[in-house]
Amino acid sequence: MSSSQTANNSAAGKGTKMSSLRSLFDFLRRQSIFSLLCLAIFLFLILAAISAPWITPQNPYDNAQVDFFDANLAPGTVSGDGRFVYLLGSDALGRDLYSAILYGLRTSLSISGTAALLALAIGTLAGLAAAYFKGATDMLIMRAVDIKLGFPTILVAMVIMSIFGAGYFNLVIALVLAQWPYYARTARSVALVQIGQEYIEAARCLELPVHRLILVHLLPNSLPPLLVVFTLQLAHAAAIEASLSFLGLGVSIEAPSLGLLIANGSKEILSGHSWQLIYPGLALVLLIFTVNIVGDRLRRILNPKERG
Amino acid sequence: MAAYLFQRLIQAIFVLLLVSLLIFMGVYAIGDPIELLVSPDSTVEDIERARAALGLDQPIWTQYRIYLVGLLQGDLGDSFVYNQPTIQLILQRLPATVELGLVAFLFALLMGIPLGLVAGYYADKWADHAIMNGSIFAFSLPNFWQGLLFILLFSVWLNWLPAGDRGEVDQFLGVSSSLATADGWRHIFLPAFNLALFNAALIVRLTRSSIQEVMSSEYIRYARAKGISNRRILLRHAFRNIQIPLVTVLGLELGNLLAYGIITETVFDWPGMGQLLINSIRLNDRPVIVGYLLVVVAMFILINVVVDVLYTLLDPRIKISGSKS
Amino acid sequence: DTLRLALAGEHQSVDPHFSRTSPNQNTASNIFETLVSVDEKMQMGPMLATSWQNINPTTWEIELKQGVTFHDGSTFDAADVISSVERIPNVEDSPSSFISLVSSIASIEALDAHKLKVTTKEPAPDFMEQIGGVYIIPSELGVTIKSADFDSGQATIGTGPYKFVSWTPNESLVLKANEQYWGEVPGYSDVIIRYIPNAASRVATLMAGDVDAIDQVPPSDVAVVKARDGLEVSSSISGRLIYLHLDSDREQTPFIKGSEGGEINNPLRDKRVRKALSLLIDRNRIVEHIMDGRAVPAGQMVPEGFIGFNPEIKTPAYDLEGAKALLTEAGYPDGFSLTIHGPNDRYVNDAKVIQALSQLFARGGLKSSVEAMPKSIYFKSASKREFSVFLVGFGTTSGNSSRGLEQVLSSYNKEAGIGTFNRGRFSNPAFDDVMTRATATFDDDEKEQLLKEAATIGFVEEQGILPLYFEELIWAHSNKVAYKIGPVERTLAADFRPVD
Amino acid sequence: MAEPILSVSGLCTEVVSDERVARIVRDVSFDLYPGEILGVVGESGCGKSMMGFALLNLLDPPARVASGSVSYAGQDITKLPHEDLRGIRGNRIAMIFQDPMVSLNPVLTIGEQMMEAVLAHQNVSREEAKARTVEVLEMVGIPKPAERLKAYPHEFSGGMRQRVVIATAFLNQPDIIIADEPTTALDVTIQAQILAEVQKMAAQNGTAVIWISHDMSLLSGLADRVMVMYAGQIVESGSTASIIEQPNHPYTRALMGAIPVPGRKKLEILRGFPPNLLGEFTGCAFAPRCPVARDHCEVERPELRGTELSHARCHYPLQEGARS
Amino acid sequence: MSMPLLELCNISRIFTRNDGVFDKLARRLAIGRPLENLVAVDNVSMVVNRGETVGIVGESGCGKSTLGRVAVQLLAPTSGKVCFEGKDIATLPAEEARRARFKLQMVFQNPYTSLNPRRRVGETVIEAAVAHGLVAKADARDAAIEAMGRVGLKPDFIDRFPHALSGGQRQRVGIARALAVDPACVVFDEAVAALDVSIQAQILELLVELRQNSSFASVFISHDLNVVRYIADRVVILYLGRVVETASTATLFDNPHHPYSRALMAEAPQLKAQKKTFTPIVGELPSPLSPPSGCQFHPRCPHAMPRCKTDQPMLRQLGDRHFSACHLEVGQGEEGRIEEAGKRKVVQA
Ligand SMILES: Nc1ncnc2c1ncn2[C@@H]1O[C@H](COP(=O)(O)OP(=O)(O)OP(=O)(O)O)[C@@H](O)[C@H]1O
Ligand SMILES: Nc1ncnc2c1ncn2[C@@H]1O[C@H](COP(=O)(O)OP(=O)(O)OP(=O)(O)O)[C@@H](O)[C@H]1O
Ligand SMILES: [Mg+2]
Ligand SMILES: [Mg+2]
Repeated sequence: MSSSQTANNSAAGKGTKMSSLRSLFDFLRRQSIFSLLCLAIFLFLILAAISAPWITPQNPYDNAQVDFFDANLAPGTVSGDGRFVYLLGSDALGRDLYSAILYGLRTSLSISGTAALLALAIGTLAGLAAAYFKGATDMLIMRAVDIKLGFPTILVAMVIMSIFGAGYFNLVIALVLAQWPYYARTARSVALVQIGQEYIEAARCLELPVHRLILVHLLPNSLPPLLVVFTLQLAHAAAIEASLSFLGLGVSIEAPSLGLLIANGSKEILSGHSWQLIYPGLALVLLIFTVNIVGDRLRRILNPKERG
Repeated sequence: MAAYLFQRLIQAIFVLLLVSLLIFMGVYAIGDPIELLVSPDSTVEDIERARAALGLDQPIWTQYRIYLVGLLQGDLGDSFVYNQPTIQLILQRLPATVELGLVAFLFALLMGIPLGLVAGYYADKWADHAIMNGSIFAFSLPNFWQGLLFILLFSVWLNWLPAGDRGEVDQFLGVSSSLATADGWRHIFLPAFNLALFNAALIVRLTRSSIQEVMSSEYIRYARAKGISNRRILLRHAFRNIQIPLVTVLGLELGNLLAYGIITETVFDWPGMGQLLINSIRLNDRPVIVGYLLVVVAMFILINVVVDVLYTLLDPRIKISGSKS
Repeated sequence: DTLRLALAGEHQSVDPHFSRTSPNQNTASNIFETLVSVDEKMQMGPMLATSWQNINPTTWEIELKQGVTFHDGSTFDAADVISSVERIPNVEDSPSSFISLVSSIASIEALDAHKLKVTTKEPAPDFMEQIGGVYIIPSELGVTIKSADFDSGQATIGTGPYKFVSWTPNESLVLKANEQYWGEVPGYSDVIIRYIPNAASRVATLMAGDVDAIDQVPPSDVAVVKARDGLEVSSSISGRLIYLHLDSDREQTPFIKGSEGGEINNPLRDKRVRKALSLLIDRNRIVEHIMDGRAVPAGQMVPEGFIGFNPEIKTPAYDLEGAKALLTEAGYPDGFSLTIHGPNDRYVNDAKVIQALSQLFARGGLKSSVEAMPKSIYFKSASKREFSVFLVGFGTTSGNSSRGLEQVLSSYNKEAGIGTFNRGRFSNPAFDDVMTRATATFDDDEKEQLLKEAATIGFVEEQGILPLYFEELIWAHSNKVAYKIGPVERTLAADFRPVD
Repeated sequence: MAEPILSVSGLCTEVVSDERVARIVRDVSFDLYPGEILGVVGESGCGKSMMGFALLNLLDPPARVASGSVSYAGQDITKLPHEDLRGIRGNRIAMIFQDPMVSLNPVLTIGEQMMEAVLAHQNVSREEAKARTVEVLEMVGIPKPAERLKAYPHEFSGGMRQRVVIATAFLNQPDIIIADEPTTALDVTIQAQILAEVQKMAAQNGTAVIWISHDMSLLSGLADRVMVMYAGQIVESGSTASIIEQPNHPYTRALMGAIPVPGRKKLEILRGFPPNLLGEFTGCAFAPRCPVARDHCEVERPELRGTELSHARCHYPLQEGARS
Repeated sequence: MSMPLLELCNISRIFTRNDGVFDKLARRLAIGRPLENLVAVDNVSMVVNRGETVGIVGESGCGKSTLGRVAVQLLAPTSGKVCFEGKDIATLPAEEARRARFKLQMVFQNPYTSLNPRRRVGETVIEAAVAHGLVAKADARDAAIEAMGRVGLKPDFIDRFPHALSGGQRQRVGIARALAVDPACVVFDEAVAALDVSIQAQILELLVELRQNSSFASVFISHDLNVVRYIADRVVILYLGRVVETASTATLFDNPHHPYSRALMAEAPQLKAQKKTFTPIVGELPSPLSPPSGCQFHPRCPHAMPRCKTDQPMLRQLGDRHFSACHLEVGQGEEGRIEEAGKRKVVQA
């Protein structure tokens, strides 16, 4: 930081930026078509979720726009008022499934994204604290982590949801509570390796302030494996969110996430409205799968030794 | 060893107490289940009477104390809804869950290990890529959706296999199990496969990465330099090593099977413990919720201990003593 | 031959006095009998009692049937009735006790082996309905026998058409025909009842041919079942009214805000607003689209055929303009915003219905949203009055509208046990007055008149609650069995007969 | 002089990654004679280990032998079918790896790992194999060897483990032992024990030893002959004494001049870096760093000069006599 | 003699296994593992004078790094005190102690892990000086260039990341980083051990040069006798956490007293054009967890006497600043000296 702020440095700075862009491009070129496709789909899904209000014919969360007279229409049917076509059909309440899926994606992504980010922040902080302060702090944090990790996330989330009750924020809280230990464990083990590294000792030897040591030296170097955990946990969060919503322990029925759409669709399984089950599920799988692939490739890149 | 077991015991008690307290309080916070239990035309006195009968009129701490005292005597309390001892309810449903879990476990192993070996052996070849991406796909499939699709496909459209329930049960090794009848097997196939797929994907990945890691390790190269046959290298040197990570993960898998079993049981209407939990949550049946979780927690702790012990048997480097070194 | 049934709800105990919830009574009704019978419209008829007489407001004489034997061969007589009545307060841990059925009894004595004399503490016009609901067990079992003894089969001895064989909780109940049954001989020698709570599985099990009949078919699956060769569907209207309850009492109510979101006074206190809401509800279309036609639009407490049904009250028709006019008249030309609450696992399509209602209200210019929650949380909150507009159902268990009107619409009075389910705290003195008289009279005709009058006040003049529809009870069965629909919410083995 | 027991000629290896080919070992040729201890010295990354592995065709993809031959007993090891190769590995040519901590399988007992090497090559009973194992363990100075057969590697110290590996190499009385820096991780006192063992082996059984190290001082006391490697090439080879006293190649001299020895006041400093191994060298690989390089060195590749036993790859060798 | 710059007095450092609550509980019930104490450094005293270079030699695990880390206050000693300019750092007020610690710097062994991979060379070098206000932020870049210049790094390295540097260059950055804060004493912990000889020579020469031009004292830790001999003025030999012998470099190498010192010197490879017969010290390195009684070297010592098993020898002064911890009298056991142990036989042609 301190030394590179002089004026004649800007050219060099630009140079590195250019070259980092190029190396990013180089790097992408070396990935398989399949991986790139997955990345593209993932980014596309995010984009679609964000722009849902502008690219859907209907706001399925707005009661004034949805008409249950149009319930259970097959894909391709024109809406009762003739305004648009139900591309992927309509659900049992007359919601346009295509719109509902994009809005649901939005809900799913925002819940799992918020939860994963919060868990990342909390878990990382806890993990770094455990690694840095050692002793009782470490023991307390890690015992909590151990206990949590003894149980599958879905179970923990289920129990928390059944106590807190359904709802957007409760879901986020449940996911955060269920997922922070993964980050804490990773952050701690990475930080322990980093703390053992001599550059941290050097920083201590140079009497750098603790916050500088943790934020400038420890954190950036502990981040890459945490990013991998982040992507994988993001996918996991999306899956868990969907599962909980499916069990009726998730979001509100009025703003259905993908999981709830599937749950609704599952009730129509015998009555022949199978599109209500299949399309939301496909969207969910596409989301989780592409995030997982991205995470997997990230992991391989960051840890070439373990190509699993 | 004694010290280790003692330590685990203390920890287990501590965790069980903590879980029981948290869940007890949590479920209390949701509310009492009286409204759901009484018949719709009950009068106010009826409701008060029922509340007193279940001890729900006591302050929460008194309730918890009574529960704890019972717990110390091995009594998990009676279900509000079923009017039966919780433990009996759980034990009644245990065989269904266990048989589903075991069959799924078997499926997962049968699918996972061979595929993992193939992928590991042909590392970075097309077979490997196909298997690995396939496994990512398999564990990206939300369990419940995949189960519903199975039902849609195999039960509704093709009408090959039944979609729910346990089918006919008969005595099998002393417990009533659907593994004893052909009909039972027809019923268990879809749910077990549904439950197994996710775990199979994990086993594939684990087997593959362990095999690959082991095969690229220095001691395998050294074994080759000694002129040992490939067969022996794979079956003795490599396999002996991957048993260790495999056992750990299989322990976790069992946990996963229990947890995801809840969803599979819901989807396929399998009358196991998971269904019991979900129903109890719906009905706010506190003794069953707390009891179920305590039993599950105890099972998890047991699995962990068994895994640890197996670990020491498999890995000569680790000795159980206080903590792993 | 064997009848194989799959039912949605499993009893908690085989003890007929354990709990009054529907599954318990269903099981009990297969094995045990009561003094009076009810039909599918809930109207009383003789059973173990052949006739009864109200000597004076507090004294009743009951004539019992002769020649009835229990499954163990002992004869049924007055002592068994007395013993059964006396056992009821001794049942432990009962979550839904039968005590209220016998609590009005001051004394009960046998005039002879088949004649009883009962005195009540206070005049009790519906006394026979009450005591008529007590299942009769042999006096030999005593008054302290435990519920567990019934579950094991040891004490499961009744006079009903079927005998108990075994019960495997969570799995099945096995019954055997009672060859000595005094009534019509049961159609099947053996019965296996399985319990499959999941509706889809239940339907699938039937379609796979694994069972002969199921209850509680989801309306949306009716078409599929009907389309299948060899399967039939039977249905009857239930006594359960699904209605919207409105907070019509408080100055401010938590879930109603102005059209711009600001605080406003509770508009539901104005009966014009309540009427307007009622007019916004297109009951026919809800029944058609959401319930797949498997419900009957409702405008009052009980359906036709029940005592208290007032044929003059028409089911309100959808009237958007009328509703808007009423709202404007009441001072809400721009409407207001409201949240409809409802359970999502209690009634058929409950969550869908509130969303459909929300859509309908939105058309009337209201800003409306919904919130559905599991019944475990929902009912407690509803009783604590945490909602403003919410969906509930009330199932009439007697053949008249009296209990429904009294518990749902009469002013809340905890001590008197009146208005227990009046969670909206509707209160109208005229209504209360009519109801007091209706419940006190021993004259059936007068009672019916008063109930009709009360219905007019409650549903036409005041619109205390918004009735939506009566649920239909739907069974599906193989065409090899014939099903005669029995009492409301019962699926009894004896009502099935083989088709030759 | 006797017939060479191992004859390497024109050995090249390469590593293929991302469409790029790194040529690690370049045109290595030498002969090895029975009973001889041949030292191979060079800086880290110059390709010593890879050459060692190539001799037994032990390279794993993406590394591979690109060309050249390694002939042992009239066969070219680089082209042998797998079964025949297996018969040679560990039997006629044994190898000792660099790191004693990772070359033993952690979950198999010492005894098993040693006995399997006997059983793989000799048609003997388990008892005999065991007896042989105990014998060699005794030889390398492991106390109470029979009891320690059941031990796992982690129960041994680093030095003992390396001695187990060395003992394993002795098991089948091989003709050749290839030792890849087996003492780098050890203390000098333990190192001395192992060196003593190897010396004895070579002297008593006539085993030829290829000892790879980056430590010239160590080789000076151990090896009969030393080959100096730089950037994958042998730049100089000769008897230990002559190399130390009269190095021919400037790199050899620099290498030794950098070692602090008693009485030396100033260390010789070599500037610059080893060349990129991706392409062909245009001139002498060492030219950019060579203190005595001339223009010519940059453009023409020097050939080996001298005899089979003693030669240098330099246009301007330091010793006049070596220039032909 | 003036006051020493840095003085370590009776330093001991014991590592205890980090136990959890449950371990402690189990031990109290006598079913857990017994407590294990590892004495990494045992009652070591040592003085570093201004401008002096002290070498510390010993085998792996003998406590060299621990001692070095105690010296620069990265580790707290279990007992004993570290005095800087005559003052016990532990008793100084916080601010003064911090300044004292700041005067003590360290250069680490591994050039690959001792630099933060995500910071540019310039930042790494000058960060501490800026953080402590030795250099104004505005001058940071120039100061970094100057500090790098001292260790022979060209200015264009300033914006590079460590991965673009060779091992030798990295080690230079590490040295520049330590010197940039103007330390009074620098501990070099195996600073050249991971480097190739040619790079090692560069760094050693750099150190010699720096030592001539600057005034800092240094402690040079190494397991390589030749390197220590080349660079140090005075040498301390450690065995299992204890000082066995210390003397000026010349005295020690010409006239070692302790059998362990002698063995070390005999077995350290020497660049000589003569083949040598290795005669190892018998026995294994003892585990520091259960060190031998008495003189810790006695199980491997060719001159061990009965009392060596029981009595721990104290450091005895043998000459001017020459101390040795051995029961042997001077001259006794001399027959086992270097010449004989390391005798070389001429290679037969
Ligand atoms: N599998 C591989 N993939 C890519 N490069 C490799 C591989 N194996 C070796 N190399 C490269 O080949 C070169 C020589 O490696 P080698 O291990 O033979 O060196 P060395 O001389 O033994 O060094 P050291 O003294 O450090 O052991 C190195 O630059 C190394 O990076
Ligand atoms: N943080 C620690 N916790 C426990 N034991 C330690 C710790 N640090 C060092 N030790 C132990 O203390 C002893 C001395 O270690 P130290 O690192 O000082 O040795 P060293 O002489 O520097 O060895 P090397 O030459 O391998 O660097 C060793 O046995 C080591 O295992
Ligand atoms: Mg090497
Ligand atoms: Mg060290």
